[in-house]
Amino acid sequence: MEVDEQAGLYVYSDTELDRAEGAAIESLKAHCQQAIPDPDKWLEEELRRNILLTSVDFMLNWARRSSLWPAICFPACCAFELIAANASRFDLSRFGMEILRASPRQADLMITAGTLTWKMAPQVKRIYDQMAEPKWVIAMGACGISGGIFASSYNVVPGYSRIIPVDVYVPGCPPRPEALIYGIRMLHHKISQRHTIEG
Amino acid sequence: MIASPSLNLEHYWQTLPPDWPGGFWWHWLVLTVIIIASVLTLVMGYIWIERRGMARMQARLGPNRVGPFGLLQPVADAIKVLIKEDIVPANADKIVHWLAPVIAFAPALMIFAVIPFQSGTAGRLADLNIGILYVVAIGSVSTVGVFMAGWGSNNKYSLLGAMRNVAAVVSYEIPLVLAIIGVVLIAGSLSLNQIVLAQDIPFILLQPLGFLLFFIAGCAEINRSPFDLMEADSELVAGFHTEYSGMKFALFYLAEYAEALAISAIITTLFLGGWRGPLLPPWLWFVLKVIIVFSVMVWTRTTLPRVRIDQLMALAWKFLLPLALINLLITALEVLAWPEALPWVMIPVNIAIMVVLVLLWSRFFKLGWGRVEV
Amino acid sequence: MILSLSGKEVAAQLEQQFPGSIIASSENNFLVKSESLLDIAEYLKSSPELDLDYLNHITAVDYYDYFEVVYQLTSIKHNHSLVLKTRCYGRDNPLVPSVVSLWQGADFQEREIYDLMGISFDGHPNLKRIFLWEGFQGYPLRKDYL
Amino acid sequence: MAIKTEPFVINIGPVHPSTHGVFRMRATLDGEVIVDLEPVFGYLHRGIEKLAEERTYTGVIPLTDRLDYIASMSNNLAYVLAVEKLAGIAVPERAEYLRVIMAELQRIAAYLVAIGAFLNECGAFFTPFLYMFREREKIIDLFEMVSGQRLLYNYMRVGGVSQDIPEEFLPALGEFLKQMPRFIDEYDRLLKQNEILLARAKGIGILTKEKAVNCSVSGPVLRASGVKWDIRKADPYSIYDRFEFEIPTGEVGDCYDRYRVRIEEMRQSLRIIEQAMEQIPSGAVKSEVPHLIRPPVGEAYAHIEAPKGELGFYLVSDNSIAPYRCHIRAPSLMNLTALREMVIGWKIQDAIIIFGSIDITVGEVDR
Repeated sequence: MEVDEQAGLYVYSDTELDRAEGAAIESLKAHCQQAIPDPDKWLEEELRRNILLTSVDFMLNWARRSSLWPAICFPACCAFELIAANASRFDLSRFGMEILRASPRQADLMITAGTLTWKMAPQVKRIYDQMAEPKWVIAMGACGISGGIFASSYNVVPGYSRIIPVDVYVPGCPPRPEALIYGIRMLHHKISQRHTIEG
Repeated sequence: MIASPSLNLEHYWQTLPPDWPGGFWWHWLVLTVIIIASVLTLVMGYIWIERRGMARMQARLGPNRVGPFGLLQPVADAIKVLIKEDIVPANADKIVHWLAPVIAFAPALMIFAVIPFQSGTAGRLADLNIGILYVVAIGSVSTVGVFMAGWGSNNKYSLLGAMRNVAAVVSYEIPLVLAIIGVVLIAGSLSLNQIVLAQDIPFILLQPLGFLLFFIAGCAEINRSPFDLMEADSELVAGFHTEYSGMKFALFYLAEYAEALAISAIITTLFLGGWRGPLLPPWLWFVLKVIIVFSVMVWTRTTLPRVRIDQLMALAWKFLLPLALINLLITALEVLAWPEALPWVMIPVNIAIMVVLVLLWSRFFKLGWGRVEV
Repeated sequence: MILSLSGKEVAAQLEQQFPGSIIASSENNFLVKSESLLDIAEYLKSSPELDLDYLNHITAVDYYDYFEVVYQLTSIKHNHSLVLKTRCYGRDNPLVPSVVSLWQGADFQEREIYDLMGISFDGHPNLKRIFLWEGFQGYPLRKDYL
Repeated sequence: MAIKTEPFVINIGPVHPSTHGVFRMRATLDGEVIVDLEPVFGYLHRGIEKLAEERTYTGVIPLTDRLDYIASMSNNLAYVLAVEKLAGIAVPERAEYLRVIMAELQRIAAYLVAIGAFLNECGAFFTPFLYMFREREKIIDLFEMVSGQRLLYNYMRVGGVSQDIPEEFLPALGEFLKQMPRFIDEYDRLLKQNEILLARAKGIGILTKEKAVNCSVSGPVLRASGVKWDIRKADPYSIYDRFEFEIPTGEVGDCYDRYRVRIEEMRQSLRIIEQAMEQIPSGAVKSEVPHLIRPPVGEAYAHIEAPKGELGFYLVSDNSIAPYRCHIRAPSLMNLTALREMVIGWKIQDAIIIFGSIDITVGEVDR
């Protein structure tokens, strides 16, 4: 590490950056050995709410589920089924989902298409953290759910749920686009159960 | 938010139609509301047109689940974006980051203060006698907002995108203004209403080269493809608004389309005869023409790839600028020869001149295959 | 068909040039001492009748007692290929000379072997972990990796 | 007066719209010009080589699918060829023809993705990409008929293929062969007649012949640099010596040539499929192979011309049911060796399309 006197900034060499990255991976690996449970408690909640709040909720949920903009997070194989789902035949744009936001700040939905490795895990976590609330995650494919065929490998995270909370799991290796669309419909259903305003 | 209309109130009172309810302030209030509402509606319509039109061109269907034909899609998007969390990056320059979207969006809206969308005084908020100058001046302000966004975000991609934007706008402003001067020469006025009234023959026919230059420069000015280097998806993530979320992002998103709307409105006013047209009511003609211009922009966006930053600069300085100067010269000579009004004979002549010049220049000028030193 | 050069013939040819550096040879390949690997590789690349200018791949195999590094070379001009092998001993810091100066294509593969097998390449310009991160414990492709 | 500038380090990736997955480039910029670039790998390193050591020879085939996941058939083929070479297993005629048809269809599908992604990186806003995917879907339909999968087919087996083709496959293939040339011409026109694309692609990212060979570059990238090297011709594996086809090569080695070579190779692939369709015999599609293959002690290297380049498997056997060592010669990784030299001195926009024209799959780079 050098100190740039003029600018008052620290200048790191590539090696130091690599070490820092390695340390971040190790610490994440040490902290993420348990799966994160689904955070939403809507299933147990009692529906004792008045009409006004319900209709406001309905409106907000309608808007949210009608314009789910996916973030770009395409690590591996499933990405191609995701792209195929976006392309002409399956056409996710029908649901208003064709705006793939490259910037996570503007995205609502993370479709984790592919195997997650420990080296990649900090970046995915960071992308998730950078996404603005409310946000949802669809774990696509066997690797995203449990590590799939690679679960026993030394560098593979057994499922995205270790590092980020997952809302919908779409099984398959890779899932067909129809399955993904079904998963998205399930997410729509989940979003419409959401209560934004506590009554 | 809206530019104050002409200060000459006495004069203004007189120009109001006699049956206008109330006076100056009523006029101001009603038209401001009308303009903001219609601009926002049109912008949503634009987003819908672009997403559906683009989808059709890409052999897809496009949004069709929300409302009839997906018409409510922009509404859903707007509500969702507005209630989304607003993130300010930790090391951002907070004030600049907060102000940037406002500064980028406001000018796009302010341009509509002088654009006549209807015949008569009620058809515009202000009849500035220097209307087009006002448009050019205000139009450049949004660049400041974009650069503030790039600077304030403390993100390298944002900064790169913003710097590209500034470079592009500074370069393309010159051919843009030169193309406008041709129109002003023929119309003999800087007032947009006078320019519309002067178009017995739409200026696109009398000024075909000017129209071409204005269209290209205008597209570059508002970052439409193929000049969308500032938010180039495949290079700079999302360009200057990479770090923006929620409502601020919505403002940028709106500003992008509002600027497109403004440019189409200006093109309509300057070259397509504004609100003039047979049978249909004038405001409908205006909206129709604006939408047609925008559809062309959507078309280019889906078909053309992006140019490189140095090619972008080269196009402005080596292609558009000389042609704009030549166009100005020719127009000036024509106006000198027929000071009253240009005869319709000049239509084929001007079109021929345009074809010859463009062909000639594309001989001289290549975008350059390979490395271009600027 | 790519002609597989006989390891025996090439070894006999090389024995005159580099006496004592060839340990063994068979029909498919021949094994050289790691100290003289670079010289032999340079000869194989520059000699006009061999002209092995294309490095297909480098890999390493862990045989518990030693690591075997395998070089598959091809001549695009003569359309023949050759397998060159070398061994390195010891599990703490096995060392093999780097061939990046001859074939740039070896760059990432040597880094990969260093990363996953733990063999250092002497003279590699940028020898650091490629797939795993700095600080990863162990070398996964070794047979005794847990 | 010279303005004092300082370099600007920018991380492109690992999550970036144009890095084809999770690949990272640490670029040092001077303004918009790249002065240094370091590729960083490993964001998709799943340890396939290690996993292969604990699986049976047949059990490795699904792992190979996931290497270059847009060309699964080719990966299967390279692996089963290596096992057959190691164990000395013969393959029935019909299976050989089926393998060739599948591998060539897969090549077309992979090139469609490569060209689409390249045009997308030039900034064509998804339009060409979606059109390419339209044709790719047709190929995927054909694959789905034979294997039941859409992406990772797991179709080839040691000693043949997993099952015979259904009877509607060949007519569907014939229909596809009839339609495809027209589409290829359409894609060809996209670049040949678009001034902006020419300006973006011609003369950009030149890779010389000598550099390409020295860097172990293979596949279309090598051929675009003017080296006439195609393993299907140089070392005809399977039954490629029975077909007539040309090896298209470029002259300059720029992005434009790489694109042209891919377009031309799609046409040649169609030719090969046509010939294979005419000649295909009937008979068994899988030879008698024990469930647990125990090849004799030894080693084998088999390589094929995959869409990305020379894909090779180096297998070492210790006479057990699992490979002792399974090394994968990944063309995507080798093709990146020259990336640094190719992009230095170019603008960041050029770097993106140079990277796109090399066409990698991260699954294969990192394995």
